Amino acid sequence: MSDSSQSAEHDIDIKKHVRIYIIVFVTLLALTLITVAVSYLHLSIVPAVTVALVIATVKASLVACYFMHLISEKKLIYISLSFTAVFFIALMFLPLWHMSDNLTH
Amino acid sequence: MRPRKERETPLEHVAAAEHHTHDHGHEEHLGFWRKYIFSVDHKVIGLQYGVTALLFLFFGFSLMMIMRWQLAHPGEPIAAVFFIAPMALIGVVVFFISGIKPSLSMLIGLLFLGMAGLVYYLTSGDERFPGGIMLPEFYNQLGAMHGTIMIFLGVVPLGVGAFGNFVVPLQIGAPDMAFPKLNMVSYWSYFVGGLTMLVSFFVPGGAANSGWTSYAPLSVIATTGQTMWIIGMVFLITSSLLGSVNFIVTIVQLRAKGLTFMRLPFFVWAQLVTSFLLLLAFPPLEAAAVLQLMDRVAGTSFFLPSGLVVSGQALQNAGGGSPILWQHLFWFLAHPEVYVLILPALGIVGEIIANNTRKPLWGYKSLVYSVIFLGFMSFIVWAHHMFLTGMGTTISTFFQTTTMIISIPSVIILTALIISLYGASIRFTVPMLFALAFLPMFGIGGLTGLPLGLAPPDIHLHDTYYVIGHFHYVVAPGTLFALFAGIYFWFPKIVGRTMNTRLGKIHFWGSFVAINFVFMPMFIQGLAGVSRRLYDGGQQYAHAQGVLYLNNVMSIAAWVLGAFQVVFIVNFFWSLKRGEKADTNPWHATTLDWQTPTPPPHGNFLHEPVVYRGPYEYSVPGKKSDYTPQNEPETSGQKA
Amino acid sequence: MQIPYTVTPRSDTGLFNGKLGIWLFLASEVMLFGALFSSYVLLRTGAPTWPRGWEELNIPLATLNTAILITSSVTMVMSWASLMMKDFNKFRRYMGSTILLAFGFLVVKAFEYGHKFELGHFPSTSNFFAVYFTMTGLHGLHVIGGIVVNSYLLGPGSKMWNTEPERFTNRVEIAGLYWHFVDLVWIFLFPSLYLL
Amino acid sequence: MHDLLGLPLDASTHGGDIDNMIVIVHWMMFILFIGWGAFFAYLLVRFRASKNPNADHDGVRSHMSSYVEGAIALFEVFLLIGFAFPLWAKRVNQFPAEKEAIIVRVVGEQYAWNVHYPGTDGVFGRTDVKLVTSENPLGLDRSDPFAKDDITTINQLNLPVGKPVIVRLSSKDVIHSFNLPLLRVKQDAIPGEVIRVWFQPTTTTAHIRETLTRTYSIAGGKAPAA
Ligand code: HEA
Ligand code: HEA
Ligand code: CUA
Ligand SMILES: [Cu+2]
Repeated sequence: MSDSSQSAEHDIDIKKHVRIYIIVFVTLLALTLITVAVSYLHLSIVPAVTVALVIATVKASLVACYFMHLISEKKLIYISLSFTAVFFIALMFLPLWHMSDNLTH
Repeated sequence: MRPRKERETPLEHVAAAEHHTHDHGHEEHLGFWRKYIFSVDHKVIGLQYGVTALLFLFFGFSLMMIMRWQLAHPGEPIAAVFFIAPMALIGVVVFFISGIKPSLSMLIGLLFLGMAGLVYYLTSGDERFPGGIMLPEFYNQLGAMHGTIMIFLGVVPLGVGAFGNFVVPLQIGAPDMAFPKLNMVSYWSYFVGGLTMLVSFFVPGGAANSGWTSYAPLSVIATTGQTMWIIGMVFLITSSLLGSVNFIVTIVQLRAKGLTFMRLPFFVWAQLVTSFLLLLAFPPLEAAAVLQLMDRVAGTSFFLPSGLVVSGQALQNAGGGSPILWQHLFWFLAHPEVYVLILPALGIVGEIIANNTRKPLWGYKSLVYSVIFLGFMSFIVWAHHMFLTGMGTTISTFFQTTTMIISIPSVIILTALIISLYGASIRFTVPMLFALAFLPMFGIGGLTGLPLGLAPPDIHLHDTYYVIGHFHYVVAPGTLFALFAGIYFWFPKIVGRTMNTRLGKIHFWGSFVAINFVFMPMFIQGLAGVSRRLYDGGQQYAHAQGVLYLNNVMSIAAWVLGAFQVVFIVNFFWSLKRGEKADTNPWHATTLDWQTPTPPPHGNFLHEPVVYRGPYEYSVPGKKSDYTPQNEPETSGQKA
Repeated sequence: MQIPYTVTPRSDTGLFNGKLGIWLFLASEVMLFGALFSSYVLLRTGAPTWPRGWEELNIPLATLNTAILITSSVTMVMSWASLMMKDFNKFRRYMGSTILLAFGFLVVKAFEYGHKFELGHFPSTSNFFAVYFTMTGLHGLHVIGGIVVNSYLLGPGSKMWNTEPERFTNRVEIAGLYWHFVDLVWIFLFPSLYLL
Repeated sequence: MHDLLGLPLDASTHGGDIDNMIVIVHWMMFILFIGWGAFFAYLLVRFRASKNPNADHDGVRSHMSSYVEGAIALFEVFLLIGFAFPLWAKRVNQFPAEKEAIIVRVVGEQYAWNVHYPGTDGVFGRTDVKLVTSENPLGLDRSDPFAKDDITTINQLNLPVGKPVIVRLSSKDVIHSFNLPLLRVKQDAIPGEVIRVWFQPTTTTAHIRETLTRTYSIAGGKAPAA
């Protein structure tokens, strides 16, 4: 974003951005209310986790894509982050896998 | 953007260096503190890392000598003078070696004397050596701190902090690291971390004593030293994280014009992958350290299950934690960490082999891809350290398979390095000797990793000296030799003098023979079933009595090994002032680090270098000179 | 030679140094919090019983805090957008609000902690509280870090606007990326600790 | 090779398989090392600067090495599928039936192994951390009828020959290595977990004693075999 600085057309660009920020902001607040509302239903754990994580992921993606401009980032950053994502998944699930496949009696 | 300068041949650079009339000359007139202590110049920081790391290596080695004394003579009073006198002597010699005036040698001489004092402290006192006889608890401190110091304070700071800092910006034609101030913070964070580890010997109960692996619950119920260990680690991790961000950005962003990724010297590739390992593997250990700290000081139970009874007392904790969780988080770092130990070493060996065979590295592309693949895989093999924690068939199948897969790129790398010798014109310089020795030594270490990576043999070999033998072959005659090679190789670029060759050869042959006598017997003991971390060296093992005489062999070899290091230390300091003068490119090398004056000026290059070719254009057919620097324009040199 | 690409992007990567640097740093932060989440999941699935968040924690307060943090993310990005539109005064207003909101977050958090302590709930009470205090505590430290950086940019650091406006804008962008990440972590912490 | 490697006496039914695998892996390692080593040594001599003053820019042009690497990979697959997976499955999945086996509880602590036999009724008595004292390190509840005939020992694991044994392994304080090298058994004893290990001794105590120069105690994390 900051690469092409001065031009007038860029100003308009930024104004467009600002509109997006407001939309995202409102969406985030709405999603927060929804996820809190769902929590008051006291669902059992599996559906509760599913709903909460889906909503949280959507919210996080909105923040990352629009506030952090990830939606229009450079290739190098995508590469680094995809490695990170893979290792994150390994870190999340391999220990759990071990726990579900151990010799404890 | 910088103004484009005219192209110049490397020779003109050299000429310009003599006059030193450049506009940035004034920047060198910084005060003592800014120039040597809180420097932001990558070369100075690299040297700070180097000197600190070498001292820590030496200290880690001293701890090991005390341990080896105990293993060879369990239950006998220690002859402490035996360790202290040589260290003090080294201190005195180094102090005087460059005459009486404030200098690096004087400082280091004093530090050696300090170390001798520290060893005196450690080999006395009723908490450690009542009646001159070592307590088992103290042996455990020595073991844990030897491992920690060697890995986190010695080899990594030397391989990444020192060589990475000094060489990488030069090899990619950059004026400095991308974030010089951050670089300084990295070093000082490392320094504080190291100091914390040292100070921990003086707290009640002594230093950490739960192994470098700090397995819970032992580490959670251990004495205060463990808290110091955690705090020290947090500083070291911070240092590595900042450093790795810096390296990656530097390599990606500051490459000289024309220096595409596939023209990077192999060493730079190794550092790039290493940095990614540090960046993504260390944070989980940081998290684990925080959790362990909470367990120790806030009374939580992350790693403590319910119903613990320690020394007959039921532990008053909430329980419900998992000791295995610590191991997962620890090895998530520590396996990639072992590749952090080996990759810079491989990089150094690659540079030196290309230079001393006078031909390009064979299979450069396969080397690069293998290193990347190795780095990637190293994140998903970690639980091969945990086969005996109770693994079912599916999870052990996964980790055995990934472990076997990761050995393939290592084989490819080693093979490519060996095949590089084919058709060569090998110069047996001192750096080359160390680099060549690295290959079979790493081979032995790597090959003995295979039975460990297969779960059934690991039943017999786990926690025995076989494991100790395996990894010392990769880290000591492997990585350490590569680091020695690097020191001999880049010394002339740093100080403008070469190290003495005769002393270098004595150092090499002595170390090479001795070190094999230290580590080869470990395999024999391990196969016979002698466990590691035994303070009596296995005396109580009826089934292993036949191999216990080897304890003495190994200890004597370790002392001989130590004696040959004195040759190195003397050579090092002697050559600082009296070594043979070297010009800017004494090895006739092709990479950019050698195409700038010695020592490189502030900003590294007199003119922005431009790269025209791959890193190792040695013996190009039809060229007069047997090396073509990366920045030599295509037209010149072809005049023949 | 000067260090290149501190302000302008390098043509083949399209990035200036700081931008790549902060993303790498955030990648390491992902692994840091990833490890904590992994520990949390492991401990929780291994535990015979584990309280549901609403049984122990204050959802309305946390919802308020979520709103505060989201708002501060918007003001943060607006402060950067203001600089892009060359409106320094607007930048100061937005940046000031970001910092105030961050303080607001911490104040709410302090009330929450205080209340827990009054009830006798400490990190040592149970693994639920151990996880709760450790994760929110570490997140809180990140909030404090953000306050420090942002205050610097609002205060002494803002002088750079007069000398090197582009570089200053970059710095604000980088601080913003960090701050959004802190928000992002909270977006996951909030449901996993309070709502499940 | 078995003797060359100096593996200790094997006194269990499954130990042979493990030793076998160790031997096979080491054969592969030796062959690779000798092969590479010889090639390496040849190169060092053949291409020293005094013999070969001008280097060849390209060096090796063939792709022989890829085949060697492929062969190593194949051999590793063979090791995994032919030995490692089935052997491990036998160790951790194919337990003998509990009815036919001797079941023992072993609980580690600093610095002793507590052994708990269920007695003639074959059922372990109740244990409770609260009952742990220095005389009762396992916290066995003697009022439990099942506990009446239970036997406990310290640092002594007495087992008959020729009958499968299942050890239920745990620890009171920290992680210990339950290591019976002559039975090729090693397993971490982890507090908070009870891990099952099985084996079947094949050699009598007397024979083992003979081969040992000393009987050994288990304080350092060892238990005497048989
Ligand atoms: C630099 C460090 C380093 C390196 C590179 C390696 C490399 C490997 N390691 Fe090692 N390892 C450690 C350091 C290292 N390790 C440490 C420190 C420990 C112990 C930690 C502790 O418990 O305290 C350990 C422990 C360890 C274990 C756990 C053992 C146990 O506790 O029971 C295992 C198990 O799988 C293992 C496997 C491997 C494998 C398969 C490789 C492979 O990557 C190796 C691949 C290489 C090859 C296969 C070599 C190829 C050979 C040739 C091509 C022949 C060349 C010959 C000539 C030139 C003549 N290692
Ligand atoms: C990089 C890692 C590294 C290195 C290099 C070494 C090097 C050595 N190690 Fe160690 N070691 C470990 C990492 C390392 N070690 C780890 C992780 C453990 C496990 C700990 C645990 O159980 O938790 C261990 C454990 C360990 C044990 C087992 C202890 C036990 O289980 O009870 C033994 C036993 O002999 C041993 C010996 C040695 C020896 C003789 C060397 C020698 O090779 C040392 C040679 C050293 C030098 C040659 C350095 C010389 C320095 C200089 C010359 C500097 C000069 C200075 C200036 C110029 C200023 N080590
Ligand atoms: Cu128990 Cu070591
Ligand atoms: Cu490993």
